Amino acid sequence: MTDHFSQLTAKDFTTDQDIRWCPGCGDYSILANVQRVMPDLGIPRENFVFVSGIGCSSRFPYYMNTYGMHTIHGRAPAFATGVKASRPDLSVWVVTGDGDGLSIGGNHMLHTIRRNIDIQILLFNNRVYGLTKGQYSPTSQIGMYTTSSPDGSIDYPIDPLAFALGAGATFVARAIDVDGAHLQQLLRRAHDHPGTAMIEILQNCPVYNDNEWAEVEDRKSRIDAALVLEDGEPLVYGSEDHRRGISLHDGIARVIELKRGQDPIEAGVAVHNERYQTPAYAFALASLRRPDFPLPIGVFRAVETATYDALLQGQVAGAIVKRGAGSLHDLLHSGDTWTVEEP
Amino acid sequence: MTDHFSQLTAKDFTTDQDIRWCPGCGDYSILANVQRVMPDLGIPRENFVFVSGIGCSSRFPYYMNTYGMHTIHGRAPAFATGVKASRPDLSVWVVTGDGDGLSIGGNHMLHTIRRNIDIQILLFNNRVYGLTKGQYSPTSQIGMYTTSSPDGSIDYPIDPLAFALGAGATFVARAIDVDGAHLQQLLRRAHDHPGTAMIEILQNCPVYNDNEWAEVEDRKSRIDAALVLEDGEPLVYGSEDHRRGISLHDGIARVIELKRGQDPIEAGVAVHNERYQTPAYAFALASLRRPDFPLPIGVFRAVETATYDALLQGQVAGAIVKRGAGSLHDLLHSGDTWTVEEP
Amino acid sequence: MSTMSRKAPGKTVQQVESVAIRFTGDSGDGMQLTGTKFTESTAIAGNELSTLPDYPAEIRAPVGTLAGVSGFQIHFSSRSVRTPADHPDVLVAFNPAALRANIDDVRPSGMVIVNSDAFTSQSLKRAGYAEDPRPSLRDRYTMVEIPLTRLNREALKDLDINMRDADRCKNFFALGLMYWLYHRPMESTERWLESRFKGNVLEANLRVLRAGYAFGETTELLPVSYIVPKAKIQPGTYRNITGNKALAWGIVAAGEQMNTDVFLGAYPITPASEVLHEVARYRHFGVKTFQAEDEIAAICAAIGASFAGELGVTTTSGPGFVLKQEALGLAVMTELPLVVIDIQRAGPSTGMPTKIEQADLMLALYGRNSDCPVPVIAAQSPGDCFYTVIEAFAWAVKYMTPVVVLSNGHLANSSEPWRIPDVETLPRPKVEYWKDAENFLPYRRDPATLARPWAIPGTPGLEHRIGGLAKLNGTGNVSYDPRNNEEMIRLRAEKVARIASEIPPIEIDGPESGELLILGWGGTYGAIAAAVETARQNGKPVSRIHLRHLNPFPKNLGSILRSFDKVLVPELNEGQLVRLLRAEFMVPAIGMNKVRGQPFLIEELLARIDELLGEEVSP
Amino acid sequence: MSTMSRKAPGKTVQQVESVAIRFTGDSGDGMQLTGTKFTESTAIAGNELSTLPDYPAEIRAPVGTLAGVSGFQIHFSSRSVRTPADHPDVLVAFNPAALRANIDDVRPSGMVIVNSDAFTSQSLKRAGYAEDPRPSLRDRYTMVEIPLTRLNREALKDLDINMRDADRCKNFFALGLMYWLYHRPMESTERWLESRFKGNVLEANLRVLRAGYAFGETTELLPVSYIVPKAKIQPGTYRNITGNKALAWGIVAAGEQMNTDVFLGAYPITPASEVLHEVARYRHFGVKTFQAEDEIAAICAAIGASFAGELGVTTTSGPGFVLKQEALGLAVMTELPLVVIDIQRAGPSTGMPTKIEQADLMLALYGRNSDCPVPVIAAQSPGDCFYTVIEAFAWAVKYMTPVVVLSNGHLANSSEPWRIPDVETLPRPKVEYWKDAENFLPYRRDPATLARPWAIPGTPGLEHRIGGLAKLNGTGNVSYDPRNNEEMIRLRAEKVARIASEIPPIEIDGPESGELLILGWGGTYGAIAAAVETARQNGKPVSRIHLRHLNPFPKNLGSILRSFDKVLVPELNEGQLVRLLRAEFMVPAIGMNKVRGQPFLIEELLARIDELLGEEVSP
Ligand SMILES: Cc1ncc(C[n+]2csc(CCOP(=O)(O)OP(=O)(O)O)c2C)c(N)n1
Ligand SMILES: Cc1ncc(C[n+]2csc(CCOP(=O)(O)OP(=O)(O)O)c2C)c(N)n1
Ligand code: SF4
Ligand code: SF4
Ligand SMILES: [Mg+2]
Ligand SMILES: [Mg+2]
Repeated sequence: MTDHFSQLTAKDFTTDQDIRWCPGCGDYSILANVQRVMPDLGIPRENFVFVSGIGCSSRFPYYMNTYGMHTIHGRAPAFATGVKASRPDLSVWVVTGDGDGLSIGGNHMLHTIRRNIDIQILLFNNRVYGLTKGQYSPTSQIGMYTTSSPDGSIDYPIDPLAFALGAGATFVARAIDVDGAHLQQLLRRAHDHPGTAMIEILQNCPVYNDNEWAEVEDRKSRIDAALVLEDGEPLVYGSEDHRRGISLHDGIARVIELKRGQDPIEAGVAVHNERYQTPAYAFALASLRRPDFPLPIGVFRAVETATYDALLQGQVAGAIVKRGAGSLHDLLHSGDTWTVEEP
Repeated sequence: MTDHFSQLTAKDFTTDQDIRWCPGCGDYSILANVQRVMPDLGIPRENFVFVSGIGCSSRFPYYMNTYGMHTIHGRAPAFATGVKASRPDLSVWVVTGDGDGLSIGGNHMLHTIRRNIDIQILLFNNRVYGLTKGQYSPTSQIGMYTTSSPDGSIDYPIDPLAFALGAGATFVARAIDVDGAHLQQLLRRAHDHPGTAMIEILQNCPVYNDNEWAEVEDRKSRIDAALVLEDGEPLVYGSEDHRRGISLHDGIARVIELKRGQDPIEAGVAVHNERYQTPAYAFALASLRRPDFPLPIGVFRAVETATYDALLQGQVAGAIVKRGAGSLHDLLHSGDTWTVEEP
Repeated sequence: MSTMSRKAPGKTVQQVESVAIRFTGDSGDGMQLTGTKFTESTAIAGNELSTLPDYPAEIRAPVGTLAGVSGFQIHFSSRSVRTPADHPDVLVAFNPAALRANIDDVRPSGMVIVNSDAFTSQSLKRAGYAEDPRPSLRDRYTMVEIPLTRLNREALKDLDINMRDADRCKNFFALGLMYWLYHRPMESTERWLESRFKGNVLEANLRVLRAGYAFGETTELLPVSYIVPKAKIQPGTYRNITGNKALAWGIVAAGEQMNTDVFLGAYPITPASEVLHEVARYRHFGVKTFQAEDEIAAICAAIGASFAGELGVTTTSGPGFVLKQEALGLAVMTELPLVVIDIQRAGPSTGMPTKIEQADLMLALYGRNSDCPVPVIAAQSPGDCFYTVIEAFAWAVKYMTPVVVLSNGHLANSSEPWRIPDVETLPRPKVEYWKDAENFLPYRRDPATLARPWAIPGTPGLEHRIGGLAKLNGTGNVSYDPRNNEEMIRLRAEKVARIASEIPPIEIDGPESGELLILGWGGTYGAIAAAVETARQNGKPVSRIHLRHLNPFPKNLGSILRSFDKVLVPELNEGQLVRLLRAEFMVPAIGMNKVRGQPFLIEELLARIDELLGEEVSP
Repeated sequence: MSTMSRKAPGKTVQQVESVAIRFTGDSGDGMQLTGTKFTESTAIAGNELSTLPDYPAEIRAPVGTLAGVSGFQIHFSSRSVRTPADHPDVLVAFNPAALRANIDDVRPSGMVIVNSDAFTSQSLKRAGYAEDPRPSLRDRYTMVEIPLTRLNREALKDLDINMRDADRCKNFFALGLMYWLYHRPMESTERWLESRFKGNVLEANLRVLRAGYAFGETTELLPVSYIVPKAKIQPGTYRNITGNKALAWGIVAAGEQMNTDVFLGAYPITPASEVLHEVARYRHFGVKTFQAEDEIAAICAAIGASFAGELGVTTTSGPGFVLKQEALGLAVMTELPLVVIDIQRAGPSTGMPTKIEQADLMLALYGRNSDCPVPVIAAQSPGDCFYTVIEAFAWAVKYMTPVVVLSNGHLANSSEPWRIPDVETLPRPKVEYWKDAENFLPYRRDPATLARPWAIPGTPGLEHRIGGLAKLNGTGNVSYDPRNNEEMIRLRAEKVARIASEIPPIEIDGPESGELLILGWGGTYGAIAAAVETARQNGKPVSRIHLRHLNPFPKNLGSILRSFDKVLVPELNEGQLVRLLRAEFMVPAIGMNKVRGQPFLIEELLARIDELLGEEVSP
């Protein structure tokens, strides 16, 4: 490999294709931040593969000047699995939406995550089907009025992170489309994580579901609405005047109001730890719901365990050590054979 | 409806079809117990519908003298959704396996559970594909040697209940094929629960994965290996000589050794509560793994909230109240029309 | 203000038979609405008409680019109208991109009305024009360059409304102008505005609509206005209807006419989503819609509902139809009534989802493992979608079989005036559930139709199990008996074949035998009928038949085919029906194929007809 | 003990040309093993042979029932053998159920060897016999009633082994007996036992095997033993191989010969699972297997691997093949190499999964939305599966296209002696990734093959995006250009059509023209070849061709078809290839169809041939 990548910039990751998103779409900010992070990852451009399904979000690969596959609806994780399992040297990124990844594609998401294959999954959650013009999605709030739910949706939403943790995810995180610095940080963390790293990116769709995430997108209200997770730090949020913390017992979360200057840990506030072996702690965080609780942002869980691709390569290598590199001649002649001589 | 069902017995639920399971299969016990429970549910036989996918377990409907659909692989929850959403008067039971329900069918399982449609799902978990002759399944332990994993499986398993809770399940429980009394009790609870009730039934497959659940199937070892959940009771298990309890903080479980006569609650043992609004508590229980922890058995979670079928019927009824029963003539003439007179 | 106070001083009025107008602009310019309103007025004015909306593939492509151009074409006439016309007589272009994307379609020396305010250097660049195209176009077209933006703002200058909102009205200025130009009544549009808006927005729209009209009366740019006399139209009450709306209403109507609740399972996909949207509005008809997690769940739930006794139906388009095939096979095997509607789009794979094709016929017939026949009906016009659905449900229930309905993106989105049927005269297919426990067998067959009984849960004594494994005829028990398996496969095929007795003999448009027969199917009806009409007017010996029933075929099809020297089968695919006909009837039918995402042009068909009539009959 | 120390006193030896034996018993009785071992010995003895295992559908049906009967048929001869034979000459039945399930197939007055100990009243009842059938059978068959259970126990009485284990050996007693009866060498079986077992179990099996042999030498029940002389077999080293094993090895071989790693994505399904199992054993060839969550993920992962530069392949059967169609469409659109193997089974829907059909041809050709052509090859014998896979990969890589391989449950499980090819002589199809960044375009086409370049990640300067949306030829950018879309659809079709140049002209077995041509495809090769051979021996003017290439067809197919008055197309489906031929070549080919889950019988084919030769030629 050449090391020309050291001089790459975000611009090198831009294609000449006209971008087909609506003005104001959150996808623009995500794209810009992904393009900004790529050059820092120490990987030659030709070793990146972006894989997507179908949806507005899934147009992403067309705008990334890397290798890319814009596939079929819901199946991106399965394609990505094939890419990574056959070529662990590649850096493989899945871009998907709440419909693509969690409606038709929920099963591939589930199994990809549980296998812990070493890819990054960016789930753009705008809580709506953008490309097909505004039907409710599996993350839409109950009661949402859309073209397909004129009387209000009656489907309870899935939380993408609770779902991922239910599948045993080793890395889950949540980011906000417009908070570029934080998003970039999580993208780097996801890349560094060995195993499936899933980031839910809260994304605004100004056309079909405007302001769905306004509370946390807005810098002001974010202070009270979001809980920024920092490894080793107590679960504290809110402005200086109104600091609060979260305690967790028996999986039950409570908000603890903190007095000015009070030590949160002494007050019973839990301390964030990304590396608990059990996913139960991260699941408790993922179960926090507005408006009673703040929305946690950041890395919920990051535990290391062997990846599917490494185990697979290991079996191949191990088999060669144990049995020797395969010989087709020997294979064909294995077991019982008999020879008919020239008459 | 007639009330002739009051005299029904298990035999009335038996068909004349030869049973096609292997001798010693755990499915026999499950079938017998389901047949025993049916007559007690106060429902006429003709109002039961059993729906299954494909697998050994999915043969179940052929042996139940009710209405039944043996469908295609993985899709039973979707068929059941159609049955129940159109006919909420029916008692709809899905029978599925770990492969049928969690491999190919994981997505339908996920969405059926999150919609909370009022059906019962019995997931026969033998941690193997029985019908196709013994490949590892999504619940098989890593390293399992099977026909399709001659070097050992490299897939991390899914826990069916953690998965269900990640989908927001309102009722999840775990039973053992051979513990008939307990299984019957859970079947009744599942039936009574409004919403999707999912029971994982640990099932032995003597042919392809014998003794997978021996620890908890065996009455003796069960005492130490299983934690029997009872609502309102502390999480205590083990024999009289060696009682232990489980504490849960920050989602982190610990085993507490109890002295003879010691009050578990005072010792910090958590008290079981099926009705916590957050699924985080039940998820913590579902995350307990052998051999460090006992395997919880019983009802993990049972919370009530409106069901999909009720909400749907409600919308139909509400629409009729609001707009009047539809008139086709009016519909066809709605909006702009114009009339061309006889010339 | 009455639209009938006509004839401004110094202006000429001219009578014409037919006009085709294409409204084009950026997708934010409201072209679809403009077209729809013009269509309504035209219908009320008593013309025959046909329309074609053309959306950009993207939700919101960048303003002013080619990708963002949206169009709406209407063809109206005092005679019969079959298609939106190959080439518009008038192009209205709101910006340079719209001009560039459409100008090549305009008929030579046609009228081109542009918003001259929009021809800034920036927007020319966005449209990809190196220089202003207008000078060179002036030779080839009647260019009418109107400062639309300014005139529109002018009309609103004393209203308390910001400029952006003001500018958004300019499509209604243009609409008013076109109403003047073609002597259309304006009341229905005014009424619609009043029902939709209020306050300043209403006022603004009304004002610019009238200002546009008034501008027409006074401007010297348009010295002539046109009258298109009323057409001879069958008496009755009419409305405009798109194919998708007609499908949705057909679904609702089936439930009403069959007195059985409908259950629609669907997953959104272009261009089928609107059917789901529309049906979802009719819960008060007892109709239930279920937005499933994917196409597979959608059909499975519909089958579940059918088993439970409702009218199960699922709607989708190409890729989604592929995903439904395994479950459709189960519906065939379990012999449950079900309607599967595929609104074909341009493929293969994701292809061009907003574009037009009719290439899923083979998929409908053969998309499943093993021999697994289903009846297939294809709608031939937007309004026909309504009847097609009812027909499909009637077959499904009478023969206990899934039925496939094919529409396409063209029918789905284009609209036509539709004579509203009298509900009393609509068919009322019977739904009869089996009740008799004594004489019940799940696969007991009706001797006439070969249908098995529809025995629904809740009926005492009919408890039974169905499934995808081979089943014994009669009892329905699982059976691997070889002869029974063959018998069941043939019974299912024979059942589908017997549906032919429901199909009226196909009628020939033109002589009953001769040199050339044109055979179309589904959504190409309009173009082919128009072409054949024209050809015959030009004295060409051409006959025409049109197939709505693709499986089984109408009984007299073979004999018709054999009555002609040549059979031409135009299809928007690479030759699907033509292969079926050749295989079935051993007639050397000739394909005419187009897969450009666009409908046939009448001129293309005419050219091919001429060619074939010139040729020797091939041996 | 040498098997050649023959001719016991008082016994006759008779020479015969061919024998077909069917071993049958409960699925716990080890019939498959017995049959396999007999097959091996027979192969070593130098006969031509063909075998057919027949498993029960259930894993473990109740002991002694019809549902639990398992069978294995072997047909061996000193002449050429094409099929396992319509009717066995000898039936070995371990219990009444096995007798009942198989007796009707035995040829009149054939030999029936039963375990008389198994005819208890209880087991007769389990088998559904009202009374002992043996008395009535004695008139029609040569009944050989042997107290197998007792003899077997006897042989083991001084061994420290429990009765259950002892009884489980009795299939080897029977095997020993059959070795004696047909003068088979026993060493290979002994060697196999020694490699598999040890201690008492080994000892027990060896003892009963020899005891069975010895019993043959002494018993008066069998006065005659038979010699089937060696066949004239092409020199070389042979082995037995089933179709599934040959497929698996073909996959491994493709990777070796093309010097590229293989990636197999699969989801278990009968009868395809063994291919996954077998390939999974060869990680040391660099072959990766991925057991996916479903068939869709399996093919998608394989496509991902292809994009990444490996040889992507996916294996499945009917219902799973249906599920793969959407992704297969994407592979067509993205023009990636991929091999999709469908091991057809009896349908429709779940159907009879363990039974035989060849009814997924239409699905392979037309199972996708829109026009989406893929090449299709069908293997014609177990050993041919090996070459078919390599051929498919060669096409896939050379033409950058997915290729479908059709096998079926019959080929999958039956075995034939297979001459092991010399690895040096196997084809070595070239794999060349594009490297040249200067001249790269994702859809730049090779002028000869029309293939686009295979440009894999990791290659600097070739970064590009592929996908399912319509793409501009050359750049591969998303394009809705109408003419480009049509051009691309036709280029893809033309690319598939050009593969015809890879296909050798089809050879006619028999006269080059005449009254009747029999045309078969895929797995019916054996039966049809045998029937035509027999027919010609009987002086009938019949020719035969067999198609392995279903799309494109061999170039000379049309002219061959036109050289015969009648063309008969026997298929294990309701007439799929016959429709294709009629449509393509306008020849009135006649279908012969069977959908009973069973292969064609030679006698069925002969009867139809006679019928057709008796008929007038239809106009
Ligand atoms: C098989 C199939 N079914 C349905 C569709 C239609 N479809 C395309 S994108 C989409 C939903 C996209 O939603 P999401 O993933 O949330 O993406 P967004 O557009 O919101 O970014 C659907 C239903 C399709 N392309 N293919
Ligand atoms: C579409 C499809 N794919 C694959 C199969 C094959 N198949 C049948 S059952 C089964 C797995 C069954 O496993 P599980 O659900 O655990 O049931 P069990 O037999 O263990 O009870 C598979 C892979 C099928 N019938 N259909
Ligand atoms: S529809 Fe929504 S998600 Fe899609 S591009 Fe537009 S704003 Fe973005
Ligand atoms: S294979 Fe296993 S699960 Fe299936 S019937 Fe036999 S014992 Fe039961
Ligand atoms: Mg979305
Ligand atoms: Mg299982």
